[in-house]
Amino acid sequence: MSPSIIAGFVGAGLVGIGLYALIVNPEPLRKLLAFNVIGNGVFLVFGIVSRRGAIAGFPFDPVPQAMVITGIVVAFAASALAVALMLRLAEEAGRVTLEADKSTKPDEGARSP
Amino acid sequence: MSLALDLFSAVAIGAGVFFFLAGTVALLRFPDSLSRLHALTKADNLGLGLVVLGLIPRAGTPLAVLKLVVLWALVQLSSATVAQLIGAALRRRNAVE
Amino acid sequence: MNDALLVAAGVILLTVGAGLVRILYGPREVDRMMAVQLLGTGGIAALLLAASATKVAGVENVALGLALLSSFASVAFVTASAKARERERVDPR
Amino acid sequence: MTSAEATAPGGALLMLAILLPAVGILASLALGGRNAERIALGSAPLSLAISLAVVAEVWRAGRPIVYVVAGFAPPLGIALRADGISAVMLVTSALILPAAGLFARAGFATPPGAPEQRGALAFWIMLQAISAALAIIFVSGDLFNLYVALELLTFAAVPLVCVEGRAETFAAALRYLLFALFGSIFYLLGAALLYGAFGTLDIALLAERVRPLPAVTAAAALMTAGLLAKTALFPLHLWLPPAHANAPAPASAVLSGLVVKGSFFLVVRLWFYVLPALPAIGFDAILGALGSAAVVFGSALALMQPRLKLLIAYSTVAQIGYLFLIFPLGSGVHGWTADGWNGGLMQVLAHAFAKAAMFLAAGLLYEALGHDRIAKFSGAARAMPTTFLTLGLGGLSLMGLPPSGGFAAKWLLLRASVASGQWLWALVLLVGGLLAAGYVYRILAPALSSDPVALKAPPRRTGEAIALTLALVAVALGFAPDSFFQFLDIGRPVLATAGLQ
Amino acid sequence: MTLFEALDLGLAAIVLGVAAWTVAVREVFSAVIGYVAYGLLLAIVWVRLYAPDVALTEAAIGGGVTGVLLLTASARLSRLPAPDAAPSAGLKIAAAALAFLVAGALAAAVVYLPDPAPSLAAAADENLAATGLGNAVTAVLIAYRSFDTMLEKVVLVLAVVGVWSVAPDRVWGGAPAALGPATPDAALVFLARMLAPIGLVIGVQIFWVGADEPGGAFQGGAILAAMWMIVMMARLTEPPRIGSGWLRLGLIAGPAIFLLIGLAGPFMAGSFLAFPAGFAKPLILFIEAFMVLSIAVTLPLLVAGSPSREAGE
Repeated sequence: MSPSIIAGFVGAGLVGIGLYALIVNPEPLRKLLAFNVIGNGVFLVFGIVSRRGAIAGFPFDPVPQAMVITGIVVAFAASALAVALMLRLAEEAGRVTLEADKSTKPDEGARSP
Repeated sequence: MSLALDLFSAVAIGAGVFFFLAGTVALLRFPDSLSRLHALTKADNLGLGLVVLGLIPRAGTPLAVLKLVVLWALVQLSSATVAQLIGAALRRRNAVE
Repeated sequence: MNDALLVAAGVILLTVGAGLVRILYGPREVDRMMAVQLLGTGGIAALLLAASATKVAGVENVALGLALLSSFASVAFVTASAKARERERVDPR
Repeated sequence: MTSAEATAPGGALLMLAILLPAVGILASLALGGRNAERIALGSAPLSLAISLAVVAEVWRAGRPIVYVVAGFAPPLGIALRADGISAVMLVTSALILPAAGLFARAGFATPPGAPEQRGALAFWIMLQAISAALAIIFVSGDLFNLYVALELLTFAAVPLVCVEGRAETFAAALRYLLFALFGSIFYLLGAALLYGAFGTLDIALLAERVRPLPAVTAAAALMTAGLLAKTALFPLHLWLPPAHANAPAPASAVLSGLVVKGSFFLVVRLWFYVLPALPAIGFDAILGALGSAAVVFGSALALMQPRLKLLIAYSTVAQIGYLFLIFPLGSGVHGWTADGWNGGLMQVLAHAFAKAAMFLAAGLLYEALGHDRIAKFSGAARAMPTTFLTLGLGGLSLMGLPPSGGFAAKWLLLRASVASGQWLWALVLLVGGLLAAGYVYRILAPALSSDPVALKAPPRRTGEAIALTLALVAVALGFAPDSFFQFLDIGRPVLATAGLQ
Repeated sequence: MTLFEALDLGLAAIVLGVAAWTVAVREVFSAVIGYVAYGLLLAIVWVRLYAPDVALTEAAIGGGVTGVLLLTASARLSRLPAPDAAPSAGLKIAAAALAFLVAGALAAAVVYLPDPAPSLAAAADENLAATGLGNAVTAVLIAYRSFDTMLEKVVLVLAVVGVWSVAPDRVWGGAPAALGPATPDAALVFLARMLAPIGLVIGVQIFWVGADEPGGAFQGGAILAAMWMIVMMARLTEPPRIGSGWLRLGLIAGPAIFLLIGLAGPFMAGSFLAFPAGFAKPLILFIEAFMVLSIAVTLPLLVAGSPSREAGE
């Protein structure tokens, strides 16, 4: 088995593990971790594609690698935004949950007679 | 000459591998956190130090040697600090419990 | 010789990887963090060996980057716990 | 051979459409304070002029115009391409964004001399970011470049949801973000597989090279699933109602009218432009079925909502469903495909304007009444006739009654489904229209009663005018001439759609 | 099976094992520690895949900076009440089935990718001379697909505005909370003092060699960002006020310079973002220098989070 085939299975496995966790875990921070696990699996697929693109004299195809570098930075920025939302939600609501909340606007209409 | 250097490298790196092994065993087998911490920091520092030592004869340029030494010094510094920080955290927690 | 270096790299990596079992058992977070610290150092050693054996450009730079950041997670771990304790003192729930 | 393609005259306009808002974002952050608003509104006429120039250029050329970025042609570099639908969507976004911006001046203005305000800075920067992201989505010819644009769109849309800073808006924004991230990562995974199979992510080159492989099927499924999550197609719609109903009215207008169309546009690009050669595997029927389910569920839920903004948000879930009828009705080479294709695109445009108008009207109602409980609208229509006229005209388009863009869209889709013998879709169109009539009636009926009503504040005239104008555009789309549809057809792959059947 | 295949398989098993543990463990904080270990392992996997540029990025951002972000967040969130709704068995089974299906399909798709694989390696190399660079990955990032990179920098700016925008109104313009404890350990202060100058040199060196060897603006900038963060964790400096004009200039410098030079492209080289022949390399290094600055400013600000102290405090 070549390293890229093994890495292919690792990438696929990470996507599967992350997807399961994303669906099953109710806590947002856990969902964020799961998203990052999926992301790494996706990047590994790019890595395999890059390695498979090796030709005489070049051990890898640089284009997918550049895409991964961009992807890692974007994934980090997304994580930071999600964390900021979670911390602020915790501050406002005392807990962090995604459970469906029926209320939308502060409902003044309901209170007035 | 080169055979002697190769031998030196092999011995040093082999000893380095051994210390990593020892550190892992300590981490897994020692009974409490503090003793694990102490065994661990010594083992991994010695392990990395020996690997670096073994690689120095194989480094082509003085710059490469410098890189290796700086790298080892960085890890030394970091792991000593981390040991100190974790040790302090452990003592605080023990004092509370 | 080169193959021997790669084998040494692999053995170190798998050894410290096995140390990650400590992550499973804990029992405390500190113990888990120690396993991560050992993984970092072992990873650096493995990368150095691989760099020397394969001469792939840039691997030693990766090792250097890891060495620079090897204390990072542990420091964040300790400061985050310390800050959480501070908050608990201010606002004990 | 497309790889040798060169920049077309006027191609630089495509780059300008993207770079103008990008410069605006950076300048707004650096200068801060009131300048963000000035830059956002000041650059809007320029944006509109650029997009109209793109329309003129595409019309003149009669085929897509191309721009090769940085002088490196695909597959190594990136090319931008604008066809008929890109140009029309550029104009749509250049109209709706400034409308929402002008409407928002009431809520997000920074008084002269006042320090910089959080909501204002965020709002004006995000508005420009949506403009930039949509421009890329409409004209980029590269799937990875489109991934970055999708992320740009997400990062702009999510903070708009919670710009008012209440706990439930943070929850809604967080849920939206997690869905959107899931969507873009699966899109990216599909892109990785396509690159692995064909060594390029350029849409035109892929269309030439695509052949059936396991990787292509997997990529198609993954990318579609990811984009559906971002478009909020049933059953991945859960994030949309709280997010769109909680955002401030001008943000809701942009989110419902434009942002969800961005990812839908990419589904269309993917299936009609990248993968037309892929043999049928029933995807078109699956997408049509999900769309139908969205129409029925979304409308039924809209009927049950006690609050106007939630009702309109659920109506978006339903109206998104119609869009996906373009896949079973607009693919292949038949007498009826043109009708299906035109109907689907008309639905995109009509819904964009109608929904933006309705969200703005809902915002006006909330400002004037202090609530948006439908049951307590009694008599409001007499106090705010223009606002309710806007809701009525928007509702007309949602129901698909003439004269309106919604009617044109649904009529074309209906014709296509009858001509093709796909009766199920015709049934969905009729049931959806009836349900829409039901929820529009629910809004208007109590308001038209003659009960006395006390307004907290008189309605804003400019706000009312902006909302009404958007609603009138939605109506006017119903009178679109044939040449409009000919324009939409520019650059539509011909060979192309044959494979989907 | 050769020895090396066995080693590869062992590494693969460890990566998957740690990932599985990370998503399965009960406490969030433990999960994050697992995630940090996982990031380190991935850096090694990237070296194994002949991607030292990516490995460096993953080590600095994936393992380092993300680790700090998540550790801090989980320490703050783990005291909150857990959601009461546990996933039902039905949901678990359905999720597992879906995950298996997706992973299986993906593995099959990867295994059956066409052979010989398509590659742009030769094309990237042919055009390398025009850019004056020696590292093809850097050339892709900053010349062939520079449009992506420029947009990604704008995405980072938006992320910062997004993170700031969730703050309460009254603290707008103020500074984010301190990264470290009120009384940092003396050892930590010592470490920060020692590490920061060395890290500065290494970060700049990695950016500089990135033109020809693995490394570059992303990696160098991320290392500088990490150094600023450790200095803030030791409380040697504090996060800056978000209203500061200098800070904002630093944030936009990278994309702004990139855009400005890109806008000059049509006049100098016939296309937006194109570089005039002969001047490509100096222009690229000039842009990259500002990108390093912006990344070094942006990443710590994203970790520091939204402002929480009023401007006067």
